[in-house]
Amino acid sequence: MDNWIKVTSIFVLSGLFLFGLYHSSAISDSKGPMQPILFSHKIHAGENQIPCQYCHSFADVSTNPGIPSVQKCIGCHSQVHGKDEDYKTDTGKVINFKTEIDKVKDYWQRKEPIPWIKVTDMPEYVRFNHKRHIKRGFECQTCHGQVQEMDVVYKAERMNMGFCITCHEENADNQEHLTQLKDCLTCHY
Amino acid sequence: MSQDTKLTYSRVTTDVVAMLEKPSVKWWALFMISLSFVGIGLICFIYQVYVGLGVAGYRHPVFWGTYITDFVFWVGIAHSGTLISAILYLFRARFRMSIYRIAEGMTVFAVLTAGLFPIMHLGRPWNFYWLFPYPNQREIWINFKSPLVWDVFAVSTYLTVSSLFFLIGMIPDIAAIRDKVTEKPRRIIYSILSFGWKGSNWEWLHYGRAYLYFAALATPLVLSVHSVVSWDFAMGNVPGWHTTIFAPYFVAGAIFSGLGMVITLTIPIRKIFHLEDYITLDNYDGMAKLIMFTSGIVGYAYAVEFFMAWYSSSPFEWQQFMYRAVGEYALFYWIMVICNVVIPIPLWFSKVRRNLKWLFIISIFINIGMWFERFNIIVISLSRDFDPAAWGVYKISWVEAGITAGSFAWFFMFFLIFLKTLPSVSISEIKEILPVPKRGDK
Amino acid sequence: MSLNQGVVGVYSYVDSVLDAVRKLKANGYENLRVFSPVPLHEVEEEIDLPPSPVRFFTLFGGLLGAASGFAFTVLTSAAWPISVSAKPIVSIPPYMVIVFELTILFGAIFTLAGLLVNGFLRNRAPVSMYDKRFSDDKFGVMVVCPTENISSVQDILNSTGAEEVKVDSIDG
Amino acid sequence: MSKGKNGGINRRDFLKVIGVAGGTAAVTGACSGEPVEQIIPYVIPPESYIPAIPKFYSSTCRECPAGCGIILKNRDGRAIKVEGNPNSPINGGSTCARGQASLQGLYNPDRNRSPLKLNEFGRLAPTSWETGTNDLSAKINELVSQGKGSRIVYLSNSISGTLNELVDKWTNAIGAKHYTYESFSYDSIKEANSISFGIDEIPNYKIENADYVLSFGADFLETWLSPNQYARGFSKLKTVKNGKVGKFVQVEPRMSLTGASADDWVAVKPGTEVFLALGIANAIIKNGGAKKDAGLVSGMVSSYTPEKVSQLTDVPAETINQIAKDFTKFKSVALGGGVALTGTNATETLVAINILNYIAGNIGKTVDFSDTQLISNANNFKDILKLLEDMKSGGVDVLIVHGVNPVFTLPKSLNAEEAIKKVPYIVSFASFMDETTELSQLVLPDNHSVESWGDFQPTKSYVSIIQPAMRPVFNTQSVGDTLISLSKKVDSTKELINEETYYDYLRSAWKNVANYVAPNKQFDLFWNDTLRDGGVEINLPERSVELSSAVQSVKFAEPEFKGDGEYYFITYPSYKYYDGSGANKPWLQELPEGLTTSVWDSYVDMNTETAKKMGVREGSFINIQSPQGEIKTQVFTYDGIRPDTIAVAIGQGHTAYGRYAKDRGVNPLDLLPNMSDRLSGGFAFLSSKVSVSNAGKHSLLVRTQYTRTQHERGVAQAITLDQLNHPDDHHGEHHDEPDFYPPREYPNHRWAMNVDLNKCTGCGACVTACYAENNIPFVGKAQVAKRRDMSWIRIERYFDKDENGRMDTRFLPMMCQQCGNAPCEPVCPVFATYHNPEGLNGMIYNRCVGTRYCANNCTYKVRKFNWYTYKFPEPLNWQLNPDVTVRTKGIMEKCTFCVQRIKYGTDIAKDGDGIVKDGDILTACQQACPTDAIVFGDLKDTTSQVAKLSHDDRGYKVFEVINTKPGITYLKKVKWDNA
Repeated sequence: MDNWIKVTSIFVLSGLFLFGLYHSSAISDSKGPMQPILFSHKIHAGENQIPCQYCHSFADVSTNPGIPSVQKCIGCHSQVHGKDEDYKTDTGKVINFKTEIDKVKDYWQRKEPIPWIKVTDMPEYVRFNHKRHIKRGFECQTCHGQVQEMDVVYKAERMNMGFCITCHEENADNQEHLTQLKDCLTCHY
Repeated sequence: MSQDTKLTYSRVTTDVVAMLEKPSVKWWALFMISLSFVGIGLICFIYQVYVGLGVAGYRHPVFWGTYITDFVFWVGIAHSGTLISAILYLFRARFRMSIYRIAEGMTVFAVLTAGLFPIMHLGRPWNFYWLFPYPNQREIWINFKSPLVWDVFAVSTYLTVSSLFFLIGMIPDIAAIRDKVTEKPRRIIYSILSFGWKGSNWEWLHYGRAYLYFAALATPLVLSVHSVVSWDFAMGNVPGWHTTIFAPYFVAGAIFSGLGMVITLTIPIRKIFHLEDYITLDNYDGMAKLIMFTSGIVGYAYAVEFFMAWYSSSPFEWQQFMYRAVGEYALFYWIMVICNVVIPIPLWFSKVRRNLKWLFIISIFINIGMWFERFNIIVISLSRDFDPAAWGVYKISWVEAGITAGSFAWFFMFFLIFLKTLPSVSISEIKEILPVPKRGDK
Repeated sequence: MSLNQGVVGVYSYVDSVLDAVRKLKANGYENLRVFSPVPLHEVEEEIDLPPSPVRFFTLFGGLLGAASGFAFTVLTSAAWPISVSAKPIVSIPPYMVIVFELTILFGAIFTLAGLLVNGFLRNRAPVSMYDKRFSDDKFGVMVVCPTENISSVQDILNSTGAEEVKVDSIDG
Repeated sequence: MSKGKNGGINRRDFLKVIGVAGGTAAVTGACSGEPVEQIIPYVIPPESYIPAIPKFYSSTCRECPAGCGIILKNRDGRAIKVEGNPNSPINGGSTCARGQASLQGLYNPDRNRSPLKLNEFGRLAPTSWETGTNDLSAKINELVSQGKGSRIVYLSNSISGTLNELVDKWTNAIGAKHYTYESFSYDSIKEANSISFGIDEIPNYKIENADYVLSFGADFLETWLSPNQYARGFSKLKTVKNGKVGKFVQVEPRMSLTGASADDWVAVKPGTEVFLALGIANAIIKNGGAKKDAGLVSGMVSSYTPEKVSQLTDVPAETINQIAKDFTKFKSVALGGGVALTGTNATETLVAINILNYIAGNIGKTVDFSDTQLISNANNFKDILKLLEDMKSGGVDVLIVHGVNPVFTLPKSLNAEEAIKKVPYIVSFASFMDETTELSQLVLPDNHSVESWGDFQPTKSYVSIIQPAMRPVFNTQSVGDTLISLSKKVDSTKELINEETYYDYLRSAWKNVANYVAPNKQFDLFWNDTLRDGGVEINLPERSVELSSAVQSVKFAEPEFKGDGEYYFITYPSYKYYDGSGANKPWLQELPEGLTTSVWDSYVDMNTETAKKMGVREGSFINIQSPQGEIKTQVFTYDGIRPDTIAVAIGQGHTAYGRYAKDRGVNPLDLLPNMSDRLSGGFAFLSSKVSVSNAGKHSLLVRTQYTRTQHERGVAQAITLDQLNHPDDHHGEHHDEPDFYPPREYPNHRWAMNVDLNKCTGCGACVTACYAENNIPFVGKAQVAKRRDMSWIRIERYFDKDENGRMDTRFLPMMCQQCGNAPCEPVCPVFATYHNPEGLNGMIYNRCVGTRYCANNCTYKVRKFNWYTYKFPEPLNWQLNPDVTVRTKGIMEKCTFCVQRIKYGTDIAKDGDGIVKDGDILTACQQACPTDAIVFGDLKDTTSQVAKLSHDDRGYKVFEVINTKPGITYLKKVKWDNA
């Protein structure tokens, strides 16, 4: 009778294996990385309503949206110095506005770039053209999540191929467009 | 099996169970040698994965070489087992009884060996599972138009079916062993493997039917598997590959090589385990006749390939075949022809067929010849396909040699384990062809 | 209600077994079972069992394999149409190889299932009735009978040349 | 793929091994975190910087003296690609292989990374610019103050333009001498023109205006003067129009790559071209074909009857008559003065050629003296010899070496190394530790031209700008800036230069140009326009030229040969390495030499008969001996060379110059005697007879193609003019056979290509351009020996024989044919290759598992497999194109029709009206091709060039019988029927 237990468990295990394969990359980081400066998108994009493309200004002209130069940061922060006040971020970390802003000023003073940690990283064999997506009218949040509500930005979507392809399927105008959007060479070359 | 032996039911059981006694030092020595070669093969493979396929001898334009040769070789070896157990079962050929278990074991282990090569020859073997259809978030499936996917299905089906066939065929025998062994752990293992077999007429009824259906399923399967393997080539447009005779040619070649391997394996086993009463000269005579026949088919295929190449008046085909005969690889080509066509000719004489020394020597040459047949088909064709500017000559590397040696060791390792754990001669079927004990016999 | 008892006789010769079976049948014992190390066609003729249902398993498995092979290849090709070499997206001829292999695979697996269900799960012979020699060189004739008939069965078995007769109660 | 943080075996590699053992391990492994990657922003972004959008800078290629205009592509701060500048009158948008590879000079890992100074251990060790310039200025100050300024020598290559002025200005101020040395200086052409026409210059040859080109050993498609310019002319010559095509006859003892493209190869006896030219001239005059008054010369040539010439030159009399007939029948031009055939009678030969051109009326039409080449600036070789004498006698105290490597490029018999070693203080501006720099005491490395400001004047009529496309890779400084900073430190020149930087100096200098060219334009505007266009054209007056009576003084004679060997020894500049300066660029080393397809090594061309006689075969090592030395190299048996001649290319045999060049091949200059052209004094490269012996060793001559003939497979097809004009005769070749499947529909585009075999010269520019564009790794000699070169496009070369037994050499660029019925596609188990709706044969790297079935099944064998993860040694990897995935081991790859460019082009189009116009998208090979042999476009656009050419009468598909329906249509080569 032992066999039956074995056979059943093999079936169950292989089922789990397949399920695991299917969902292997479904787990996304719930927390973002520790950045050199605790830059809160929640405060900038959320509370202060600064449009995404004010800082990521190339999203509609280039494949790469770009990240703001230190010069751009200091453009505002030469005026905005931050209160000497504590702030509890959504990850529970307590920071001081002024201390964080002083860090930006330090970088500027030293003429050093800020070594930001990449949150959303595409493998190099994937070509994602920001311009095309923005021009088609997609919100940044579609892929990046509700960034304006995050103190510490994290990867909100798993951004694997399934994520991309589902969206491409949903947004095709017609059959021919669908064929184009699902053409492998659209993203991989 | 001849009727005048002194075999009885109980002697059959005792003899077979005696083969499973504690392994001798010699066995251990052989086993350790096998194991160390498996280790060498494994090291070669790990090295290859780590550094890249460049450590193998591949070069433009020969993208397949020793590994695929090995693959086809082992799949070919795997064919005689099922052939002997299934096709000859359906044909009720009596000479199969004594050797079919060994042949089946050989089949399973050969498929196990063969199955490694398609993975090992991949550029990115860690992604081998992409060749299987499984639901994934990418929503992308596999290309069922690709002969390689057919291969995946054919070989895995073949492995499954031949393993089942092998294990099911052993049930009554394992029951017999179970009832003979005394050590408890062994008894438990054999109990499980015997599925609680008791040999009642009910069980025999279903078992007989099931076995028949298995044989009926395995027969077309065995023909299909090597056909599919041949289509890996025949579906390609490479001159020397793209031909319709490949399926029958490969199947015949597979049976040919498989029988060669059966003879190579059984002659020493027969001697070591004193199975002269079981595996008789008549058995070898039967196999040798089959070898004669398949050698003829193979020889015919060689000739007809040449003829078609000439008759097609395609420069690509004709130059390819002339290249085989007189080009850089001519040595390999003529080794193949001599081993597979010339050397088996003495088998036309009954004296040779019944002389085990000669048979053994011939069978070794057949194994060599058939390995080179695959090598020639794969490598020579690729070396000179359409574009003259791309022609190039392949040389085997030490990594490939190591993995090939490892594959033989891997096969023999399983085979050695098999000899000491499972009945290598079918107890029940030998008994079946013995006269049933009757009162009047005494 | 009388409890069913099993009686088994151990034989060395097939003709004795046949004698016993015939005699038992003549005496109205229909619930017979013969143990043997080899399949005995004479016994099969004497004890007329219904044809084995394994064939239905095989047939069903084969058909299911073919159907699933067909459906699988066609549906997955259509799910994301990728054109190769100007062939139709759903191209039946190459898929027949898959259909064929799955037919065999499913057929074999279902045959195994049929064998397990019919040969090993249903109609199992009671362990107590089994003798180790049955897998070696002895034959057994087992009769299931009410307790009161044990002695009569024993007699028949002994008279047909049983070397040993065992009695035990069996469940169900 | 990032490396694990803690070094050693990283997670990914570990998984690769484990993943095979158990799939589950791989699955769970995939859930763990990804390696941390940083993004570094600019502190202050450059003006108008947009990430990932390339910027293009016009500049000038400085790989040879031709001075082609180029456009440098800068992507995110790094120059990643060189393209030809379509505005340049020199190359008009094309580039050669050397130009393409110039980026590997820029990013070469063996560059001098900072100033170097000889330290107390006798080694050149890094130092600062301050120390370096101080040392040098102190030295100069010392000499100048002692009045020994003339003992300072500035030795440069041909640096025309502002830098030349600056050098002259400064050297004059300190009293130093400035020598301009070019390895190949064409002294004899200048001298011959001076004798014939009284003009000591090199004219502009207008091949594009000719229908008949007669070249006496001028390798004008390889190195001769301005190869890209002449390749454009050649393209015009070979354009088939209205059933007509130009004819090209090459006269030389060894059929060069240029000669391989000729309709006729005349295997003249080495050094006797002069008699052939005279014989042709004589025949023309005799036939009354002369278009100009030949009175001046008819007496000189009358003794050269075809029969006599035939005896002298080994050229059949009928060939001479045929050439004479054709030469006046068509608009013609005769060229001469190739380096390989510069013998002791080179000037006499060129005078004879001048006579030929003159009597055919070519002067002023196809030979244009109003615009002349400025390679003419180089010093005569006699001056260089004098300099060497000076150095030997201790007359030079400071030698400043700029852009030249005399120790390597001067023959050993001149003892340049010994002479230079006599100089106590040698300063090198070289970017590389070459043979000359190794002898120096101070190295002040120059910027690469991609990093510097400057200008260059290739011809009198065009000044080309050099502008930096990126910041210097290393701690280097342009020579202009170095000189200015030096001038400020040298006491006598403190006030010489007002400008602080060379850029300012350049601008000031260009104000003069502006005044001349566009006096009414505001300078800033003019400057910006120049930077955009890449240069300015200068209008020159017509110059009428007449034959001078001085020609009559020329005595035509046989050349002299030194050495008593039995073989004439030809050394020719390699089109890959030029004078050796290209040898440190792996792309060039790995570029198969057009005729042999040999890579990474030297070889000697030897006639098949000669080899048979000697008992050697291809790959055998032979010793070549002359009184000056001996070299040992491998034989390439070649029917395109006379049996009495052997030939070795210049360029290899470096003893220094970086990891890719060092100890590779042989330098044939070692064998040459110190001989000069009798009249001009230029170095005589063809002056040696050598003896040859079997070295008794054999190994594989590493090449990319081992087959010589087409084996009757019709790969590279040809058609005669007659057949072309009477298409009925070969009618019936095209008939449609029914297909099993319906034809494919393409909704939007069907990308396709044409390759005109009549124009392909096998120069390999496309191959190198493809390496640069598509991140193709180089693999080295050992791997190429295993046929594992990764090139996506290869030039197939076939040496067939025509019905008359003459060499019929054909070139065929072979790349992925983007088949409509691709055999590779259906066999891939995982759909890693498939047919895209725009007709591309997609190759998805990340899906590939590496079964290599596609490559086996590829009819054209154009798929390449990554046997290893190839390395690009830092900083060569800076050149990688971010738009193309860098492939790792185990992946198949192949030509994609530059899909990244198609995507870029369509993306740009989508921002506008969405229509991709013909010519908007150029593939890298097409863009580079100097002869416009490659045309790419959309077949769906019926007006496109590619759609038209695909239906050309000459169009055919390679291996049409396989029915792969390729996207590439080849146009058959046109053969002249000798009627």
